[in-house]
Amino acid sequence: MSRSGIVAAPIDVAAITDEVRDPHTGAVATFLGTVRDSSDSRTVTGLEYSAYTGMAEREMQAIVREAIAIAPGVRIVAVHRVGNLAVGEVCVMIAAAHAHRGPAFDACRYAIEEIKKRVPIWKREHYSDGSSEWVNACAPDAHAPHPEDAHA
Amino acid sequence: MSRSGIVAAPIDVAAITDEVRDPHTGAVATFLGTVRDSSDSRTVTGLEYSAYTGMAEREMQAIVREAIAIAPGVRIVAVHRVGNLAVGEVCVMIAAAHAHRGPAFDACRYAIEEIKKRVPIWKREHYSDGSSEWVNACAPDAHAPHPEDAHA
Amino acid sequence: MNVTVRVFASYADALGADRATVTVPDPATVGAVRTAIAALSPKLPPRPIIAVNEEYATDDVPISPGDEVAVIPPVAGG
Amino acid sequence: MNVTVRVFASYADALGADRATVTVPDPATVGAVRTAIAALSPKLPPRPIIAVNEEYATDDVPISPGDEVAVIPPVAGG
Repeated sequence: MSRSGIVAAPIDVAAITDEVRDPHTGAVATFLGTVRDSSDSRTVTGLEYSAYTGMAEREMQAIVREAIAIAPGVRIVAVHRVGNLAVGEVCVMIAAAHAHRGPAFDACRYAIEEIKKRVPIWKREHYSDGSSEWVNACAPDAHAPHPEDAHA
Repeated sequence: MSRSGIVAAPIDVAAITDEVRDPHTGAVATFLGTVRDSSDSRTVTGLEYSAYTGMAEREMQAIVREAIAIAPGVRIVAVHRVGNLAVGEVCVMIAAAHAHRGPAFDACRYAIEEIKKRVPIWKREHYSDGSSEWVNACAPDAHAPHPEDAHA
Repeated sequence: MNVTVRVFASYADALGADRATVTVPDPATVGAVRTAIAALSPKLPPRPIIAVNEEYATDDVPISPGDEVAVIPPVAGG
Repeated sequence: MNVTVRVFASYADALGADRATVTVPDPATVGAVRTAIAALSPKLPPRPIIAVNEEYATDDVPISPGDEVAVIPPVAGG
């Protein structure tokens, strides 16, 4: 039942948590990324996420498959939102359920680390002075994934 | 705003998640323990948790303080339920929010590991054949906390 | 000195009660209470874990009248 | 060979468009497209990341007509 997706609608945290819960799996680890109200000491009023949707969905699916390889038997859902988000909204959620807590945590942590490294999604921050900027865009190579490592 | 508790009422996962969320904290890690339908290949129909309530609450508070020492700035809530629980119900929940995902995960993981080691709570499993047993009770020393390490 | 000890879960089942009273030499210590509690039933381990005033306690901890003493079975939360 | 490349986010802002066409020698490779894309604007890095058919691609990957080619700015999801 594991799945992933790039979604435009608000992420329903309770529904996704319930989706991975199961009478056989006693441990559920979740991660939420939420929009912070500041960035490098500038006041953020909102974010805009855009994605290369087809590739982002493929990478998310690959990450979910890899998480299952790391934690066999895990039930995992990973979703990332795109569009305009207000401060406090959930931009990314991972829920991982397993019979044991170690694999549940491992799968959850793996997924968020890889999503941040590889999934082609970009974030433009809007600031209180009316300006906006693409995050990471000033250091183009620093955070780019290494294609050679992308599927390692 | 961090807190902990031993509770008799069902754990409201969404409410506790929202309780730690904050515009300054972009990362929320949560852990849910839920009642599994089997144990050592026996069919479990329900669980009964009992606690040495006063001491359990003190230990939970100590664990929350230690998690904050490990992840300064974390907002953390840890609750454990007591009484009769049906299969699938949440018996323990930890939610940890931080500006960064590493400390959020670290605080969450630390809390569940320590809760399982030290908090005086006991679990009686009820089986489909009508019998019941205290979990861990056959190996009295194996899983007991070492008093010398309790606050390490 | 008589020390009344709170008893929980599987140990309460073994003793058929949620409290037990043991007699130990003065000055009372956790170590003496531990040995006395273990002697109450072959179903208890030889060195059960003891808490005094809601904290895990080592053998050398003294016990005074009014202290809350408890014997703690292996925990199984989560 | 002319290769049309999808462009996103900060790179789309830099080029003023969400697609760009570059001309590279036959047989086309990711390495040649990468160099040609970088030359379109001083705001692009010298070696931007390229994806072919929705997968990250190294310089030696060949590009055929009909392949979907994209230049990927530093990702910032999560």
